[in-house]
Amino acid sequence: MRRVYFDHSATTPIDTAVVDAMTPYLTEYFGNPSSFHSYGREVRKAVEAAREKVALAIGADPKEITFTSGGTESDNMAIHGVAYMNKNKGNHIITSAVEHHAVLNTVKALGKEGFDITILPVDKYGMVNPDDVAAAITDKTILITIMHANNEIGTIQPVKEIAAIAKARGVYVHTDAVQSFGKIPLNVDDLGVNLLTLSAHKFYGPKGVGVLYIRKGTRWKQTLMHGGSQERLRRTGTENVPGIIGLAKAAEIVSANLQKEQDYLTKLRDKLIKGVMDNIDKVILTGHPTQRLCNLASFCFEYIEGESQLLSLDMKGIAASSGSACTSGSLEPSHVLMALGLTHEIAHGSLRLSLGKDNTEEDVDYFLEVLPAVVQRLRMMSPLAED
Amino acid sequence: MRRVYFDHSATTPIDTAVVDAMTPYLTEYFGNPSSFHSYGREVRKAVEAAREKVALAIGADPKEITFTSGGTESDNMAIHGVAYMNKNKGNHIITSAVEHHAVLNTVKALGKEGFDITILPVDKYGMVNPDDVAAAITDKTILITIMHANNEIGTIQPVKEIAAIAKARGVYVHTDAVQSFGKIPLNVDDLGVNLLTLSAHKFYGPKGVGVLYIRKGTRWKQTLMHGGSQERLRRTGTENVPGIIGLAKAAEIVSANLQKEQDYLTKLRDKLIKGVMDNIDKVILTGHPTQRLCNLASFCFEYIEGESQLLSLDMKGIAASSGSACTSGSLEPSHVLMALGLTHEIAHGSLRLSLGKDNTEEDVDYFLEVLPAVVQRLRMMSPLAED
Amino acid sequence: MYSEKVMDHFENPRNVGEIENANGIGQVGNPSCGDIMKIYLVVEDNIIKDIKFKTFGCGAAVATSSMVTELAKGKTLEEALELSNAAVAQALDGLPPKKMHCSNLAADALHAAIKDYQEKHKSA
Amino acid sequence: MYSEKVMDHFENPRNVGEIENANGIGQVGNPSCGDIMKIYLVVEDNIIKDIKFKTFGCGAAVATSSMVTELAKGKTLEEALELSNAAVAQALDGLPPKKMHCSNLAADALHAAIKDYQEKHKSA
Ligand SMILES: Cc1ncc(COP(=O)(O)O)c(C=O)c1O
Ligand SMILES: Cc1ncc(COP(=O)(O)O)c(C=O)c1O
Ligand code: FES
Ligand code: FES
Repeated sequence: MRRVYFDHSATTPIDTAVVDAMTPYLTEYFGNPSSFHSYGREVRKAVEAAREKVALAIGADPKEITFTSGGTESDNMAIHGVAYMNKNKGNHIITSAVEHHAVLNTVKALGKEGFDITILPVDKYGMVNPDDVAAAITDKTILITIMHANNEIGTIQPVKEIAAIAKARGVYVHTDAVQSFGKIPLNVDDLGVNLLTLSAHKFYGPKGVGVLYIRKGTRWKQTLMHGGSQERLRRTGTENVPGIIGLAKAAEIVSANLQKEQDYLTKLRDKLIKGVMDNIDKVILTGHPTQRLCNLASFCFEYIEGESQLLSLDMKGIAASSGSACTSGSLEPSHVLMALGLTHEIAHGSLRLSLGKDNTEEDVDYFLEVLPAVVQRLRMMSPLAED
Repeated sequence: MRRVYFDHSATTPIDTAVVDAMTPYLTEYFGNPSSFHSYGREVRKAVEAAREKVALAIGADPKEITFTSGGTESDNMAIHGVAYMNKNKGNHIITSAVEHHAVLNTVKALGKEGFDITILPVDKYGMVNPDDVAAAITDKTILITIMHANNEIGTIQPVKEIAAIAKARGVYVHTDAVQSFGKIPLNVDDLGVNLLTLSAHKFYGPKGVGVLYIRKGTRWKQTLMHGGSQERLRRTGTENVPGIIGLAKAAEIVSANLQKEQDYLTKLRDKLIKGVMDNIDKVILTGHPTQRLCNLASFCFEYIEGESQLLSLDMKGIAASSGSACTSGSLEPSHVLMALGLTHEIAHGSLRLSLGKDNTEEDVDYFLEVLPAVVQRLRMMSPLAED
Repeated sequence: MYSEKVMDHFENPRNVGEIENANGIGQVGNPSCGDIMKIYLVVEDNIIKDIKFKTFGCGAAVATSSMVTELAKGKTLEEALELSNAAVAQALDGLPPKKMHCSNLAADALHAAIKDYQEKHKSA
Repeated sequence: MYSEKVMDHFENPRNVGEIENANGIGQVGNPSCGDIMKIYLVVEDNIIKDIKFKTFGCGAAVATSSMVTELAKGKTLEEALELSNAAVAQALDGLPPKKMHCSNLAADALHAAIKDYQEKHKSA
């Protein structure tokens, strides 16, 4: 059976060039980069070269790059570290209703610890309004954390505008760029953010390794994990060396191919969206019509429940997701879809198709061929479709 | 030049069987284990099989195994999670002066947050006295965290006795078994601990992945990282799948070969210790003479500074360490050696040789051949050696 | 995650649809989860002669609906009322722990349909 | 981490040892770090004719000691007093940031030895 992977927002296959780059660090170069001897030094050199590659890819200085265990840890570290280091200045944190749980739950946890939190609403396309940000800032605001692009609906947030507003008011900005890196040109100075999160497995790198960019001069401190003095005290614990090497290689590759991939994926995505909208009734496109990730098509199909849809597609060899991978399998409707103002029934019928560089037009054709029967069968079973 | 790696306490080479086990998960099986579709399910199955292997290796139930990003994270998670979940019962935590920084600094940080902490002294061999533990427990004690074996001097702590005392007083025990696993038979029920830390790269597994064992019924909660609902809410963030697979394979291998390796390494270690003590004057063996890890020989050479020693050995192709890998490169004398009651000068002359399964008698012979000239040259340069 | 039986019942659900001349109809729904099950019965001589379902829900919801209709068909109302959630789940070779509540729904929908029939035919 | 020059001076330190008839001796030590440097001078006609060192310290400490003796040898006391930490570090093609304080120690030890000589020969 044909297998089509349309779930690149959940995770990506590792690029073979990335695996090749990692392999020596899984075999020959096994030293601990903190070790003083030659086994350590050769690995230290590789880790620092990796740091330079990542810095280059996002327009940062290598000293501003800290390697972490993934996007979740970077988000937690960024937000908690700024919050606790700037308590003396204020206790107000602003975020949006459509953030990943790694951000939203971290901010909410700070809310329980006495911080004052504002969760901004979004419009029906999932977009935060910069005016709302400006209006929410108070004398006590210390941090605004708004994602660069949404993982469920692909909407790209006006982070640059938000950062300009924040800067004028002396407020730090963190952005979760886990989904956007490698898909939108990304430069930390152009965006104007103080902190930024990346996760390797979303851009053809390995799982279990991420980056936290921290702009020089930002009042931030490691507040979550205590231990040795790795990563200039920013992230303790023996470095995931093969992971770091793989992340850097992946960053290098996606940066080099950005324009080409963006054009290619946009074409595939648009074909897919058009095919769905033209051939299925009672379906809505979720997320912004134009300000959206080049690789993400997301829909809600009326009268249908998401998991049944996934299961039906899976039986045809198509891997997709409904809402975020982190919450599928849980019974809660996605907070992102809820924030768009959709009803529960509609939100339950969500389908996310996230494309990657190895997908082809044939993959899209196959999906479009399979989809109508899947939708029809489920609607036929649905008591909601009666009326 | 001959190269001899005597720094297995800092990190170990990855077993080739472990790399082989990981490779499919770096290439073909790339799915996110939280994903619903076939790409996710095949990986989920592998992760759960890995959990079972690890559980088997330490006599636990798979549900008691949580995968983390390494020993440091496991230590932090264990201690912080118990502290915050048992605040209502009490605020007293007991640890020892020779713990790894991942434990010691976490406990100290809790001290600053209002917890009452006791840091127990050790005897001249680095051993905690169970009577001291018994005497330190109060009505407010909620956690005792004492490592299984020390990373700098190899002393094995009486964790079983301590756990028995703690249990009788209704106090939880965590042990950092990062250095002992694979070197001493280890069974969580036999030890009687509630929580236990492992780190894969110390037993021929990959860097950046660890385990926290949490005994069923222990009042513990994830308190450090917020995000998705992976690992049954115990550890959020996309799982480091290849790392987990590698960790489990490594655990399986070291468990199977434990007795054989222990015998082999004990023989090498004893030869090394005897060779040093017989051929060099003004040297002391640090750590316990008998209750010590089978692979660890540690010394202090009078009149010599540790880094000069490492550098000299490194020039001869021998990789060793002075104190803990995490603190070498920093200018602080090791807290472990200080806790033994050694003077600064003596502590600065520390040398740790930690053997591994690929070391040979010839490696030991070579080291013993090289060492006297190294010591002599440095002593000749030392102003301390005059008197 | 799902057993082969579940997958089979999801892929080839038995007794899907509506019955126009049903003499018992039951619907249950869990608004927090969003799933809804509707069961149609034709009861004759205290025996379930025909049964059909419509379901909006996850794979387990579809499969348990299908299974419950199969188990109930041909049974007396008393026997059908004794059909438990556990029996439905067991007939499907088990359900993932998170999905156990789906089997509740299926049995509940069946029981609701029987109650509806009994209400309507009380006087008889 | 260390430059080739540092490694060379560590491996083949110049001017190691004591001078029995030294007319200037300086010792500095940083007890918190544990390193100690001792410098022996033979000064004749205001010129450093001979110089030796003994050092207990890290690789950088040994190398900077060695380098400072080489730089000072043959210099007048005034010239030697102007030898800065930066000059020592530079002559070694730089030191890792964490190790910069070692070069302080070497220059300090030299200056202490010169002061010692000058104290002893003040009356002259
Ligand atoms: C927007 C966003 N942020 C953070 C994360 C978390 O990254 P990781 O799974 O690497 O911890 C994800 C992926 O699940 C994501 O999509
Ligand atoms: C005893 C002990 N605990 C914890 C750690 C930390 O483990 P990791 O480096 O995997 O975070 C180490 C290793 O450095 C160790 O030796
Ligand atoms: S229908 Fe809600 S989980 Fe099964
Ligand atoms: S002698 Fe202390 S760091 Fe150089």
